[in-house]
Amino acid sequence: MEEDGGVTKKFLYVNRRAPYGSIYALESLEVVLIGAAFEQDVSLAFIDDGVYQLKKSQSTDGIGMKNFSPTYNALGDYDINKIYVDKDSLEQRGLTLDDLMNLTWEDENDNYAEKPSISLVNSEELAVLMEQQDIILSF
Amino acid sequence: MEEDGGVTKKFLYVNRRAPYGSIYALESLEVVLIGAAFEQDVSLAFIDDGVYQLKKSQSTDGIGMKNFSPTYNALGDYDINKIYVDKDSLEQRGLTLDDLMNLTWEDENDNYAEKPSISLVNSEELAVLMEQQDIILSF
Amino acid sequence: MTLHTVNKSPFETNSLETCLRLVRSGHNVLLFEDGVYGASKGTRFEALLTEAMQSCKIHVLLPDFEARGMSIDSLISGIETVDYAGFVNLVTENERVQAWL
Amino acid sequence: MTLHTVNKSPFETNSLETCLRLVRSGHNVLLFEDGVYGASKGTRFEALLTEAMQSCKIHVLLPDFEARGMSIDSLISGIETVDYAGFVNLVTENERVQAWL
Amino acid sequence: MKLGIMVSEGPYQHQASDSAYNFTKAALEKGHEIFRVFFYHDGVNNATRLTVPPQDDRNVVNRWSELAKQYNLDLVVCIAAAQRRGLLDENEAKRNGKDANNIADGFRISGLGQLIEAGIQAERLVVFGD
Amino acid sequence: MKLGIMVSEGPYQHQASDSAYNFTKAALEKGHEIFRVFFYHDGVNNATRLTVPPQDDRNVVNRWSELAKQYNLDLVVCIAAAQRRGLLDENEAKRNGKDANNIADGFRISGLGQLIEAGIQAERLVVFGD
Repeated sequence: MEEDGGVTKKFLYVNRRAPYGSIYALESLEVVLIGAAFEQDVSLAFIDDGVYQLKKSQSTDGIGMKNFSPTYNALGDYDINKIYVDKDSLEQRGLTLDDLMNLTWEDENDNYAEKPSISLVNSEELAVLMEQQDIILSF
Repeated sequence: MEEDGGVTKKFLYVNRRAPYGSIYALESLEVVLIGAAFEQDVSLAFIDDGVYQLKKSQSTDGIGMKNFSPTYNALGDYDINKIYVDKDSLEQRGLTLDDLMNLTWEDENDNYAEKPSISLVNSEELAVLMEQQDIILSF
Repeated sequence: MTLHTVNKSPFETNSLETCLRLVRSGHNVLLFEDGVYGASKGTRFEALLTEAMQSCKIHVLLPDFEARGMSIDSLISGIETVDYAGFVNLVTENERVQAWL
Repeated sequence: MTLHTVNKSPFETNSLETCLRLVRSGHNVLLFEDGVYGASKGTRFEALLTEAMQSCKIHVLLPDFEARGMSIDSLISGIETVDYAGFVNLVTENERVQAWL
Repeated sequence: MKLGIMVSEGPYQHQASDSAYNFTKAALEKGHEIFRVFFYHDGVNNATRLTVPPQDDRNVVNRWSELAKQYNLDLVVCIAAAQRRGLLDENEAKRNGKDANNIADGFRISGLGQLIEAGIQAERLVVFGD
Repeated sequence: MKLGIMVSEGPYQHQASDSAYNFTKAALEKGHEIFRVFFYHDGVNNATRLTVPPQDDRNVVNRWSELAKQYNLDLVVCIAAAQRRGLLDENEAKRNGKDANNIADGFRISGLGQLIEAGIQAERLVVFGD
């Protein structure tokens, strides 16, 4: 964006809440999508109950709320493909990568090959990642 | 109150949150005070971080919020003298009865003797108390 | 007989643990909203719930469980599912309701 | 160098524990709002904080600590107190701020 | 059976109001009587007529208003909590020198005594909060 | 130094707005620049002019308005979050066919891009929430 003088900063969105019980997951996703237009270096981290946001097979008909989980699939189209899931949090909850949605992006530098967006990270890797950021938005 | 046909029910107010971080402690106290006019059989339970509501020496000048802890001293004047503090919660927090405000009431059937309002209860006693209630209001 | 409702994830807050410490024999516990995460197999809360079920009944609000993508297959054995009508029945069949917020 | 802020009671939520799992050597942690309860001696969090202080600095916002009736005498040794001006300094002296809500 | 409901959180931020609505509706459909729904704490924010939720989402406030109309429900907003948070009816706005009010159809503002009364009159009281 | 602030909870219910205010005031008094205060989630409720808090309590909304006036602060309310929760200015009320608005002096409604911009322009961003 010209108004920002071409600055590129590293933005990390940290998600630690489950979806539906509160609105933080949904409104965090709204920031990420709007933020995509600003061409910053964006990463998402899912820690603690935040990992539930990426759970497969969400179906909200019974509670009368909008199922916003399909929107995570659109992140790849916005060039948001650095999605870090805390391995400890996932394991504590009895989940594996297979329980999460299969989020992908197309690598235009590799003949538009479809590649996975989610990386499982351990505590040390996550701590290093967080330390590399300029701005950390917590939801 | 005539409109309620002279019914007397056992009301228990359950407080599980610390003061100031959120408003539940204050607004719970406001219900208790208004409710006193209805001449019901009222008890208060303080469990988990709720025990911090009764901590001595609160001093809110530095945060610009109203210190409402002196209001607990007024409960005795409203004939609210059954205040149950969960012993486990208190001990987990490194606190003893001496760390809490000395809440009392005057027993008009005993020559207005000043008596303590707070009882420390163990899990079993608390569970029995809760089971004796008609209405449980959680804050 | 009391219906205890728990709407918080046991991974995030202590509500479920305090509820189960103070629940009495024959009581009912309903897990709903983010509380439903406690009903899944394979977590550190499974043993706690299984032990509680020796003397109490545990229920989970199915619409909340499904909303969060949790599958019936992953439900701890012995936990019963209810819909909102079943929630209403639990409220009327028990003598009081205690919310563990 | 990062400033981590924790505003939740460690008895109620897991924020402090996750923060301390992911904090790196040389970082700063500020306990404020209900987070200040973690700064008191004689609880199961004392050992956790004492261990964290081997490699990090822990601070507590004194106005929040005093509001809650907690006494300086009960502060875990090694934890430093700051006022709001000190909070501002922590923010500017660290390269980023991470809130553990 | 006669039931009372307390709602302690506002619309959208937490699921409490959704759960309370779904529960209340199910209870009414089963033929139970709802003595009163009492909105306390941030729950008072369920009563503002100024919300404009996204088209593809539920309208929490209208849903309560419509249920109130259909079943003649008593939706009561706590006056003390409402004043703190900026939820006013015409009278309250006038009394407090405010130039606007924001209460939605079907809600009324009253005192905390209405919550106690609900506890006394209803056979069960169910609390929905955070 | 240039700082950005995000406030995620409404007035009174949680301490977030109080903490953000005390922090912002301290930063300004130390000579720092506040690039923007962004109100998101229930934080938008800090911007209603209809609150009538008890006489012996602080007035959270007025305090923000006064600080904005004194220091020429940019207090921005997220439009999407505000619509969901019923916080409108005159334009928004008109655009959405609402008969009242409730925004307080010193606040303006704008998009989420203003939060990202605060992240880009400010040297530190501090989040206050629940």
